[in-house]
Amino acid sequence: MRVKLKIGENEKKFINRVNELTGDNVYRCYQCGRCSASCPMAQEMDLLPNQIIRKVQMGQEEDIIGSKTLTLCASCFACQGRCPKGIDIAAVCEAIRHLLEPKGKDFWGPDDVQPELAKELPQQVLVAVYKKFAK
Amino acid sequence: MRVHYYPGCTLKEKATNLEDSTREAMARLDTDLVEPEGWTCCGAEYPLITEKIHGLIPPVRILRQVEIEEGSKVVTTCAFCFAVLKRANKAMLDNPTLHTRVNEYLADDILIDPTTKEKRTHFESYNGDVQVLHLLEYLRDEVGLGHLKSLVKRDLSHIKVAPYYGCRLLRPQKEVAIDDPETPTIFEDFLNAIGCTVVDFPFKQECCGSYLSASMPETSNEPSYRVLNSAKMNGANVVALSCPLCYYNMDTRQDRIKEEYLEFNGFPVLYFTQLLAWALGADVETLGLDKHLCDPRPLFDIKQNAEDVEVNL
Amino acid sequence: MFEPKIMCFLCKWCTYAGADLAGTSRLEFSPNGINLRVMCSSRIDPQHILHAFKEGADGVFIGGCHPGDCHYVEGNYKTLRRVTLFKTMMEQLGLDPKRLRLEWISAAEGKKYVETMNEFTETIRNLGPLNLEEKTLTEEGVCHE
Amino acid sequence: MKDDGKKKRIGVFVCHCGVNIAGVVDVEKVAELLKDYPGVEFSTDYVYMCSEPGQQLVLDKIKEDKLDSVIIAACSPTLHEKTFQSAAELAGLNPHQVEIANIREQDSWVHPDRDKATVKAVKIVKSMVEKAIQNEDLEPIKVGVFKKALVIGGGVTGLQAAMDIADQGYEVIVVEKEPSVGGKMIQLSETFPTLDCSQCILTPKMVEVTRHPKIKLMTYSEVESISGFVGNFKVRIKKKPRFVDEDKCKLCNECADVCPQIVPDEYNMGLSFRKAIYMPFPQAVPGTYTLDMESCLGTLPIRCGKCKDVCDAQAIDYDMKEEIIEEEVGAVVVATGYDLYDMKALGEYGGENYEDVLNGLEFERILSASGPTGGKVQRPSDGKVPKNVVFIQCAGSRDPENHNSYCSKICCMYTAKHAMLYKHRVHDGNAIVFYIDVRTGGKNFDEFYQRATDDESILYLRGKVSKIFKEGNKMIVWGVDTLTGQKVEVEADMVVLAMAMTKADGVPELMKKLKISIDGNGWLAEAHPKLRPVESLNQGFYLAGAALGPKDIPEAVAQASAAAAKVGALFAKDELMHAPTIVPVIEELCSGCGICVSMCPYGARTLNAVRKVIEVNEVLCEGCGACAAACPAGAAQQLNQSDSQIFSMVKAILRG
Repeated sequence: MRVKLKIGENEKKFINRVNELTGDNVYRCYQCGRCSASCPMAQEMDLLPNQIIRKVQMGQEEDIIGSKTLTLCASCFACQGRCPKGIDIAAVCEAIRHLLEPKGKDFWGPDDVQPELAKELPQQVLVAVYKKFAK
Repeated sequence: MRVHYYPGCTLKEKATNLEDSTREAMARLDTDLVEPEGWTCCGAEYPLITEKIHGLIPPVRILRQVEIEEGSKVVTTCAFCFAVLKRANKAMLDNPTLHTRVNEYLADDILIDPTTKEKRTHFESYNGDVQVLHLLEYLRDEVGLGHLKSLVKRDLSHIKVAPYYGCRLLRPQKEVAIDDPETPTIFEDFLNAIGCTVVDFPFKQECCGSYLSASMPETSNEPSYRVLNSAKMNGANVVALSCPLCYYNMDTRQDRIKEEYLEFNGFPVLYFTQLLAWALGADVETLGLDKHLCDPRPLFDIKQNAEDVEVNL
Repeated sequence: MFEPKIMCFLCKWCTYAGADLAGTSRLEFSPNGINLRVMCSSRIDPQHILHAFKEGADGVFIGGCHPGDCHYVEGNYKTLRRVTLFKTMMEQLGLDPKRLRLEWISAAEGKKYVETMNEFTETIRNLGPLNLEEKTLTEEGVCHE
Repeated sequence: MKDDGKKKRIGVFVCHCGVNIAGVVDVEKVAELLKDYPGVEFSTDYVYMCSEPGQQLVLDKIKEDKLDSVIIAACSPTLHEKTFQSAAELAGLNPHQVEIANIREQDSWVHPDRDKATVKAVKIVKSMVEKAIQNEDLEPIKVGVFKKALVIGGGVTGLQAAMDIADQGYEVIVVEKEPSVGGKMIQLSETFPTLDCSQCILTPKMVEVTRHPKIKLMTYSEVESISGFVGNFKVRIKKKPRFVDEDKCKLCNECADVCPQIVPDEYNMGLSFRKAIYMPFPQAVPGTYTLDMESCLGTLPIRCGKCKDVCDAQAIDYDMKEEIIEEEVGAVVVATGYDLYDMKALGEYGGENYEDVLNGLEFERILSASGPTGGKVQRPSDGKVPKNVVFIQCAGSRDPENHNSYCSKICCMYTAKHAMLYKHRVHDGNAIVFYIDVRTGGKNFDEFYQRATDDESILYLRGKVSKIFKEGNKMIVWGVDTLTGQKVEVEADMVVLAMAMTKADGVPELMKKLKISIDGNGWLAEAHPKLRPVESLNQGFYLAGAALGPKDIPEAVAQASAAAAKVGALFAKDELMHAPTIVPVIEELCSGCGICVSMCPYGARTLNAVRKVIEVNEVLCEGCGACAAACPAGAAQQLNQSDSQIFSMVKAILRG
C-alpha cells in the first residue's frame, strides 16, 4: 500500500465540511483508538471508527465512500461516551453520508427492506433506518 | 396525579405490551396519563449534523403542544422517543441558532385547540421549558422509590432480572443520560424497589444492534446474543428493558439468533413496566405476555401470588 | 461616533498583569480605558469612583483577582461588597449602575481582559455620555441621567 | 520627607523600544508635549531606555538637572521597574521617586491606531507625573529573619529538602500527616531505569533525617495555620495523638498480637490487613506503634484495652490528647506530593469492583519483597499466579473529556518496569501493554523500554482499552490495535492500570490556608514556570516535588535541593527589606473608630484604647490599602498611593 499524501483545496474543502456539519474539529482526535475498542459493530467493519476519523484528517474522501462502516454505525454513542476528546463519531459518519448524497450515493431505501421483515419490524426501526441511511 | 405522556408510534402498534402495562401500572399509581393532542411520530432519530434541522420539527412540535396544554413535564417509556425529545428540548435551551430557526418554522404551524377546537397559528417561541422524563426518572423523582416499594403487592424476589439500559437512556451523557453512563443504578434501584432480585452484568449498556436489524439483519444477531448470553451467564432468568427496538432485536428475533448460535436456547425478555404492573398487583392478562417469542409466563407464578394479592388488597 | 472616557482601576497582581498579557499577546481592543495600577482592588474607595465621574468619566471599571485568589487574602471580597453597595447608591443618585463594572480577571486572562474592555466600551457607548459636571442636581439632590 | 511646597523637578524619559513603541506611538510628540506640563523639568525620548546608554542618560540627567523624580515611559513596570530604580539610586535618587508609565503592553501593543495610541500615551505619562509630584522618599523597612525552615511533607522530596537545608546549618521541622515518613516512594518495589530497590535507597535517608541534630521530625501531624510573612512565620501544627509514647515503645509487637481489630493495611494498599494498633511497616520512622482510634474496639476494660495490659514498657497511654504546637519559622517548603486518581472514576474498567484489576501502587506492593505476597506475583482474588497480564497506560490521563487532561509522565516508564518485573518473576507469562504513545524522555529511559521489548518480549499494542469486565475467573479486556486496525479482545488473569497521578488529598484546602495558588488540576502554581520553578508567588514559600505536577523521583529530588538552596539564600541574609509603601496613620485625623482594624487581613492595625488612635505594625502591613479605602476620616493614607495622588492621577487621565 502506498499513497501520495495531498492536502489540497478539495481535501481541505472536504475536511472543513465535515467539521462544519459536526460542529467539531477532526484534528482534535489523537488516535487512541478507544472508539474502535468500544464499537459493538467493529467486527463487521472494513474501516474502524478511528480509521474513519484518520481518513478524514488526511482528506482521503475516496477511501471512505466505499466503506461499509458508514452504514454499520447504529449511533449508539459508545465511541463518543468513552472518547477522551468527546468526539461524536456517529455525527462524523452522518456528515459523510450527507456529503455523499449529492454524489448520487443512496445507502438504503424503502425497497431494501426484506418483505418478511416488513410486517414484524417496529415502526421506529423503519423510521430510524430510513432517516439515517436514505437519501 | 395527571401527567403528560408521549407513547410514540411503536407503542400503539408493535409494542402494545409496553403501552398496556405502562397504563395498567400508572393507573395503580393513581397517575392519569394524558397524551398531547394530535401527537405525531417524534422522528425516532435525532439529527446529528447541524444542517438537518427538519429532524427537530416533530419533537419540538410535540413539546410545544404539551406546553400549550399547560403541561410542565412529559413522560415517555420508549427509549428512542425519550432521547429524541430530550435532545431536541436541550437544543431549544442551549442552541440559540436552532432555537430561532425551529421557532421561525413553527410560527406558521396550524393547530387545533383541544378545548375550543379553533384553528390557531402564530405561536410564541418554544424555549425548552417542558421537562422530558423517562418513566424510570418519573418513578424515582416524582413517585419516589420508597413510596413505590410500599405499594408493591406481589413477591417478585424469585425473578432474577438483568437490567438492560441499552444506548439511548445513557448516551450522549451530557444530553440525555438519566444516570452515570458507565455505572448507572437507576434501573437497579427501581427493580430493587419492586422487589426483584437484581443481577449485575457487564453488557447492560452495550448496543443490541439497533436499527441495523432492518438494514443489515444478519449483523444484529451477535450484539443481541452477547447481551442475552451475558445476562444468563451472570445468573439472570430474564432481561428487562425499556426500548421496543431492543425488545425486537432480543426477543422477536430470537429464532434467528438461535439459528446462528446453536447452543442458545432462548431467554425471556420483558419490559420493565410489565414487572412494575405485576408487582403492583395487575392481572396477568393485562401484561401482554402472550406476545413474547420467548414465553416469560413461567416467571409469573400466578397461583402462588394470587393469594398474596387478595391478602394485601 | 461617541468615544466614551473610561477610568480603569486595576489590581497589580491579577488584572494589571492580565492587561500586560493582552499586550504581549498583541490582542487589539478599544483604547477608551486608561489604567491606574493599585496594589489591590480593595484600595478603591467609592470616592475615587465618584471623583472619576466628576472629572468626566463615562464609565468606571475595577479589575481584581478571582474570588479566593486575592494576594491580600480577601481584598476582592471587600471590593465586591463596596461595589455592590455603591451601585445601589448610584441608582439613588440617578446614575446608571451599568456605568460601573467590577470584573475578576486573572494574570492568565489577557483575552478576558480584552473582551471585557470591548464589551464595557460598547455598553458605555450605548448609554451615551454622562456629562456629570454639566448636570444640575435637582432639589432632592438627585441627578437625572 | 515632604517637599515642603517646594516645586518638584521631574524628568520624563520616553522609550522607543525600537519600533515596539515608536512604531505606533509618536514618541517625539509625547516627549515634546510633556515638556510644558507642570512639574516637568526635562523631557526627552530615546531608542532603548533600558540599554546601558539609556540608563546612563537617566543617570546623567538626574545629576545635571537636579531631578528629584523621574518617569520612564516604556514597557510594563513588571519588567524594568527594578532596573531603573537601581539606576536612579546610583545617581543618588530615592528609588521610590521612579515611576514607570506603561506605554508598551498597555498601549502601543494593543492599539495600532497611531493617533489614538499617542493620545493615550500622553495621558498615561501625565498621570504618572501627577503621582510623582506627590511621591515621597521612602526607606525600606528592615525585618529580621527567623532562620528555621518548615517542610510540609515527609516523602522523598520533603526529606531531601530537609536534609539539604539542615546541612547548610539551619534548623528544620518536617511535618508529615502519616504515622511514618517515606511517602509514596517507600511503597515502591524497584525503581526505573536502574531497578534498584526503593526501600534500600530510601530507608537510609529516613534514618539520617531522624539522626540529624538540626532536624525535628513531626509525624502524624498536620499544619493547622500559618500567619506572618517571609522570614517571620508563625506556624500552628496539630499533633494527632498516637496513644503510644514514641520514646517508651520497644517495638516488641505484643500489643498488635493481642489486638482483636483487623483493618485493611494502607501500606499494602489494602491487599493485606493490619491491627488497630500497628507499625505501618518494619522500617517505619519514627520506629513506634500507633493506635488508630477510629478502628479501635474501645479502650475501656469492658470493651477491650488488651494492648495496654500487655505492654510491659507502659508505652500506651489512652489519655493522650491532640496537641497544637506553635513554631516560628522563616521559610516554608511545600512538598505535599500526589495521590493516585480514584479507580472509582473509571466505571468502564469496573471501578474498584474487580479484585484482579489493580492500580500501579497495588501492583508495586505485589512485586515488593515486603509486600503481601512476599514478592511473588499472585492475583488477589484466588492467589493464583496470573499467566496473562494486561497493562493499561493512560488510565485517567490525557482524557480532558472525562478525567484529567494532562499526561501523568511516569506511567510509561513504570508500566515498562511492571511488565519487566512481572516477566522476571513469571517466566512463562504473557505481558501485554496497551499504550497510546510511549514517552521515554530521560536518561537511560528509552534503553530501559527497549530492554522490556527486546529481552522480555513484552507485546506492546497501540490503542486505548475501552472496557474491562469479568467472565468466569477471567478478566475480559476490550482493546484495539490501531497499527493493524483490529479490535482486540484479551482474556486476562489480571489487569494493571497505570492510574493517573492527581493532587494529594486535602491539598486545595491546605493551599488556601497558605495562600499558594493552585492550577485547574489542583497542582501547585510556581511563581514562573520557567525561571522560578520552585518558588511560590507568596514570598517565603518554596515548592517541590509531585505536588507541582507529575514527576519521577530524580526530578522531585532535584526540586527539593533547589528549594533548599532557595531557603539557604534567604537565610544567608540577616535582614529582609520590607516594602515601605504601607498605610500609616495620620494621628490628628484618626478618631479611633477601629473600622480599619477589621479591614486588615494581617492584624497590622490595633486600637490604642488609651490614646484612642490606631497604631500600625509596619512590619505586618503588606500595603494592600483596604484600610485606606475604608477610613472615613482619611487618616489612613497609603504612602505614595494617597487619595490625593489617586485624585490627581484620575484627573490627568480624564482631562489630560
